[in-house]
Amino acid sequence: MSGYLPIALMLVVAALIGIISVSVGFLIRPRKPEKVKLSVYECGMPEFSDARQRYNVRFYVIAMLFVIFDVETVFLFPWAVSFDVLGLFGLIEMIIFIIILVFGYFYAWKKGALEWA
Amino acid sequence: MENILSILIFFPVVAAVFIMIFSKSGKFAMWSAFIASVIEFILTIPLMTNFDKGSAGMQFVERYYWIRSLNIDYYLGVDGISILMVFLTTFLSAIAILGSFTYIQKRQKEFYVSMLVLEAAMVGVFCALDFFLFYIFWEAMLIPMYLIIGVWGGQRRIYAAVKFFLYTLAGSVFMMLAIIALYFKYGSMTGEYTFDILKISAMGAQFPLGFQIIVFLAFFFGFAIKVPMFPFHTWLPDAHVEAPTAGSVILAGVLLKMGTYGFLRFCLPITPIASIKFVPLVAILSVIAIIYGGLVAMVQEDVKKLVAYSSVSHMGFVTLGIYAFNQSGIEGGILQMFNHGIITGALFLLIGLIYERTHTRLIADYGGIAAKVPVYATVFLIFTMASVALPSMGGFIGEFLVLVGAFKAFPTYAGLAALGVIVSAVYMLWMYQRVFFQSVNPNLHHLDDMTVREVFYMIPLIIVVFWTGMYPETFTSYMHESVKALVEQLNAVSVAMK
Amino acid sequence: MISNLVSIMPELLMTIFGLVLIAIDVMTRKNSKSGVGYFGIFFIIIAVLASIPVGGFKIFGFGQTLVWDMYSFAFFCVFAIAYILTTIGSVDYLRERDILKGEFYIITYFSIVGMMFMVSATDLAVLYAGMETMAISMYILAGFEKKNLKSNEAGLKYFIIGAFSSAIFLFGLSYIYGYTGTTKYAEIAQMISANGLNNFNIKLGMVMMLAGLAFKISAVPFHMWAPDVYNGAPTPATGFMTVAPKAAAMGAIVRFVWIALEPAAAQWQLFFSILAVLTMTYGNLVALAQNNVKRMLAYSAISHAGYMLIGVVSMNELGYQAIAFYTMVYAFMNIGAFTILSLMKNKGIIEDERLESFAGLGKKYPIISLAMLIFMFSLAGIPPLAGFMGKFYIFTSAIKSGVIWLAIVGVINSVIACYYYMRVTIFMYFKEPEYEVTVDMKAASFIASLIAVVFVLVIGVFPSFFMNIVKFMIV
Amino acid sequence: MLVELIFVVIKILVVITVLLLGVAYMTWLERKVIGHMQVRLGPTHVGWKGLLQPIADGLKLVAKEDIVPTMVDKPVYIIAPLLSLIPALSAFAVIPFTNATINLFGKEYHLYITDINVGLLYILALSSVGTYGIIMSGWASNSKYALLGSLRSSAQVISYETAMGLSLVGPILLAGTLSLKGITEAQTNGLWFIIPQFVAFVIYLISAVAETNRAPFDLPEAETELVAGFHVEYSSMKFAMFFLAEYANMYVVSSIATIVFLGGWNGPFGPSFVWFAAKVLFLMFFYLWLRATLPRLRFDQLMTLGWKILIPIALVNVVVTSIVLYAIS
Amino acid sequence: MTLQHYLALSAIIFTIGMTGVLVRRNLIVMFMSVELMLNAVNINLAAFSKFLNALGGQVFIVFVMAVAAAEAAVGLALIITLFKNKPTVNADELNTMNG
Repeated sequence: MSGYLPIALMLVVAALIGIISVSVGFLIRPRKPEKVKLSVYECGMPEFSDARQRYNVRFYVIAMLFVIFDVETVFLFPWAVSFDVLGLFGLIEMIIFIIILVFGYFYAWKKGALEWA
Repeated sequence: MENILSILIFFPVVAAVFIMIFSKSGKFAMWSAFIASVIEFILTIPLMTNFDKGSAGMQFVERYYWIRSLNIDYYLGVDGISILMVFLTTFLSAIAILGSFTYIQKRQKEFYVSMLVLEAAMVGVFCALDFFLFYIFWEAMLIPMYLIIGVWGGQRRIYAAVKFFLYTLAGSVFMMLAIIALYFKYGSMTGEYTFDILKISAMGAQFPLGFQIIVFLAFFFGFAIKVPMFPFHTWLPDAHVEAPTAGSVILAGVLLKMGTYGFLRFCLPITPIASIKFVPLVAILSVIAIIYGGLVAMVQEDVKKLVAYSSVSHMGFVTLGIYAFNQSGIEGGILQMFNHGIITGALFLLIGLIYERTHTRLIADYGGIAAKVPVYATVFLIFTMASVALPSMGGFIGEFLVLVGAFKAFPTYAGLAALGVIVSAVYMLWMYQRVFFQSVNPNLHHLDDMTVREVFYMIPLIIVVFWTGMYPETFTSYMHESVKALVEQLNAVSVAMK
Repeated sequence: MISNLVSIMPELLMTIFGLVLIAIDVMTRKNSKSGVGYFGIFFIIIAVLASIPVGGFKIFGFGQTLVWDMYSFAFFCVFAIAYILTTIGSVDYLRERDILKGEFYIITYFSIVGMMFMVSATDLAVLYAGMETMAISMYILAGFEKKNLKSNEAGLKYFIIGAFSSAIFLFGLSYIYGYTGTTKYAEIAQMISANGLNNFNIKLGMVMMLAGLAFKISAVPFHMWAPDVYNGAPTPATGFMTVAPKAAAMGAIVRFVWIALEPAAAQWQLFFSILAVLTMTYGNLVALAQNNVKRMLAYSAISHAGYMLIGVVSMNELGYQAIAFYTMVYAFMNIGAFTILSLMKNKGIIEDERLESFAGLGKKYPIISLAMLIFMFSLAGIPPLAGFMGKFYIFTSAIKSGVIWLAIVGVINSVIACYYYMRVTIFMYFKEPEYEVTVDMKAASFIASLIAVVFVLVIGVFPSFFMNIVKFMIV
Repeated sequence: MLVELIFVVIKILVVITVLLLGVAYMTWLERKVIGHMQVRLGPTHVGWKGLLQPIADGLKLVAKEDIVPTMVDKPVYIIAPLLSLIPALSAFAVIPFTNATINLFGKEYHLYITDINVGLLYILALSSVGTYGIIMSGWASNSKYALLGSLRSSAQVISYETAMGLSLVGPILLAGTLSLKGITEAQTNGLWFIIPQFVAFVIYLISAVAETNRAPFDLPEAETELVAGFHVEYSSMKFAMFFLAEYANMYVVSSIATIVFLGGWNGPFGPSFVWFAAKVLFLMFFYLWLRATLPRLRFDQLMTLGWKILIPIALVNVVVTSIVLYAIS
Repeated sequence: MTLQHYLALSAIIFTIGMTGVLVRRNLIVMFMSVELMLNAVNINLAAFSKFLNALGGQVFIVFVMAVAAAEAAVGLALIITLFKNKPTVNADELNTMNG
């Protein structure tokens, strides 16, 4: 457990640095809000509409692919660590696993999930 | 000859499939169905002639493995009781099909297919010697009958069909549970798991009383609905009235008999002790059915409904006779079953053919038609007389034997039942008077008499009615031995109980 | 190592074939996607034939976490049947709605892999993995018709409640793991027989876990998703969903009860019997009130889960066999019914699946109506149709184990159920049509319903062969 | 125990200080190096050779007005920069930059902060958290540029994260551990993993550049089309924090590359820390070099490169490595 | 930190998640609540795994996480397809099939 205590401390320190550096200028920085300054940037024009509109679904597809592939990658890590212990059977199993992954990958490819045009 | 029962069961099915596939017109369907049913009837004749009347056991036995994992066999056979029922079934089916030629105007093909399938299932019920097989046939009758009532029936046909179906099903599912229970009970007692009706029957007396009572009640519930006995009879008027003629004929002629057949075949031998314990219940319900059915019939305005309620009354005699537990009572009951099938079937056919002409069944719409349709009036009179049990006609012998048997067993009930005979005379004759005599209803100017075809199918019925009335020995000789064996078994049990 | 591979050989084969299907899907043109399904049929038949456990052998794999035996095989047959019928029967429906995509078949195919893991699992981890493989595929299937709001809703509802139920399942599982120290069925059984079931936490875990499984079989009171999902999903998908996942969850429950709960069987009998009674009764009573046949069949699917649960309650070999047999029979009759239902079309006046659509069908389309009649009466359990054999088997098992009251409740329910199945036939045969309805029977659907009808009849009359398939050896 | 704790805090403070200084002077170096490459001088006025420029920039940012536009989702808007910075800094908790030890009160202590057996996984996890900062900032700003920038950025980051993760599997196979110290030690008496895993190294390097949104993969902040990307609405220290996070992340990925592929602290002679720093700085220089050399990719090219080229190669690399490894052993 | 502490924590998180699913009507929030429940399970498994000194629980967590990822992918896809047809994420508006 002791290995993780420094990490917790590190997180705390990092957070403190962040918070402090945001708030340190609080006393000295000017504060002159005005309407135009407080509007969001849109090439200098008054803002047109709310920005949170529907956007390209491809971003979503990419996110989905990532979730799947990344989690599959996670399975590779423990396998790689204990590769020696698992031996041939582990290798075969992981190759099967990767084959399934590859099929899914090429399927996504062929279906155009990886295209961005 | 050894496969005659299978042939009897499956020939109509084959014919039905044949009709379904090859029939292009209704006419073709109806003629081929008729021919098939006549062949079926002809096939029963060698069955009757080759039957060994001197034996109480099962004959023409067939047995093949069917579902080995549960020891279910394809097991058929007939004894003196069931052979008469098989005869009745094939006989009435042929006549009912012939009687539908003009009555059924729409979707003839389907109708005749249903009739043939129904016939096969009915024969199967009477021949089955394996509980499971029996139950299959028993339930398989429901679908064609349901369709016959529902598709070709009268105004309230849907209601009637559903009611018929659900009542019967409700009764029979408990029977199924009883059958399964028997299977395990017999298995645990002997180590042999089987659905063999004969083997289980032979063990009947040894089942513990509590178990017998449960099984008896389950069976009783199923059969009483089918008979129908007094509190369970409400489906019957609806079903009979709404069904097409052929449906009513089969319903009254054969289906009702299955209930009483079930009592004879299952309740008595398998649960003898419980049966003896429940004699008062059954006897009282029978007497109520006889009198109540008669009284209700008296006030009916619809001829068909009247006949339907008369069935309740007549079937009361059957159950009364069976539960007398003596030779004459049971034989009378069986004979009454047979006769009731013929007579009520004929009455329904007659009502059907006049309905085709007038499209009404209300007594008030008729009157004085005897002069217009003399042949019809004569035939109707014959069956009315048979129904009120005029001596020399079929009905008399049956009711007489039942009453003789019942007097031996329970005189009070028998006395009350005898009242029922009088009631039946009242309502039948009164009905006959109102329909055929009195003043002519002005609406009935064009009324044709019976056609040759109609006369042709009434003749065999008339012959049988007189035959059973004059010379019942022809039929009773078949059942003597079987009934004797049954009575002996029951006596042994009742002696043991004392 | 070899035994490991052999023990998952069927699943492995199915996976490989599934991957091949993906390749085929990618390579076929848009208008010939049904080929993917047909290849799937071919593959699944090969897989079934290749995985028959000759002589009733039984192979444990991966440290006794799963097993391939006759019992798994019986359920594999059920899944294969469901797949084959759904595939053939769905082609026309999917093409009509413009959702004939290879994915439909691929997802169905992979869901079967999950189901196979479920029934052959002897370890909770494997069970969970299989269950989720199945469930996730099912969410997609339910929402497969992307442009149809109903289908979207079905998919989402199924998803939210399905995920919720798996979370409950998992929470229970974690307790069982924590307090017994194992996830293997056999070791759980040892723990129970050693210590009894007095530990509250284990009991809680069991209840939560079984509740999670009960969600999957749509047992009351965990059924609330079922009607909407079954109603909204594309009809062939519904047919599949009412059969295969239910069979798989049943198989999993049976194996769990059979091995892990064996020492405490008597205590769990009550739990399952309450579940069974509620499920049957609720499903049937609500089905009575439905005017949409699809929804009615959805509720009937709930009630059928109740009948199957009777087999669990029996806690004897016969009951477990009965469940396998029942699911097999149910596959034929229910998918058959859904195939026909998927063909009903009227011109936008009322919903296609309304009861009124069936009015007068008997006259207009006699063959289709006859098939529907057979399915309905089979579902109702009228002999000599297959449905009766299933019910008979179930009730036999119940009586054998002495829970006669449950059998009585069961038969009363089947009588009630009869009424709503009959309503369909009433409309088909006894009523005149009010709306113009067309049934566009193409070759594929015809073959699917024909297969179903033939098997419903054949199993009804000659059940021996099929009963022998579900005969398995006890552990 | 207390001593240990204090020592750890000191180590953390030192590391963070060094890191922040490194970040600050990286900005100076960047301007200088790129300036010289483009035959300019870069900053010269503040201090000798402009050496105080980063300090001046920092002070300026602190003193600037902190504009929070009216339409933003305020809590998210404020948390977003923190969420970028904290993971970037925290990643250094597990980086073993030297094998030197120090003896305090009779007990040996490492100079790096800590070593855990899942160090690599920890860093990958933290870098995923950083994505939240980006997407939250874009969403909270309620600006079209910011939103599009953040979406692009997160799409890019997650796309290359897969390739990056896969490319690390090969070295892990060789080392047999996820501990960064363990990986370094595995290279002490053998080849650096860059030799057997050169393919993985290249993939990792490309992914690392993309991960940190650096040129030529700096689409999220492409000035010409997106103005500044996801942090367009940020000013003052909040803006600075995104900046800090970006450079800190560059240090993180360079350190990982050093440890996993370049042997970490291992060197033929001299103190280990120097070797480590030299390798990291070389990689940092490489970053600048890239920025000065390569034009920006189009977004579809970027995605194609990530998904269609790097991932398959990385997968093949994993399979080949494992098979070869099995064959050898 | 005894086992009970972990169990209590996970029970609380689980309850929060469960309440979230049952009470909230925003589909996304409901989905997130489900994920919360899964994480409660993970805490349980990790705690048990630690105190039983058995690795099984931790392996299980990887399972759960993988499944949760797949579920997320599918679930969000379903929400998106719904949104295309009917711009809502309110569970109460999923009422096309009432009955």
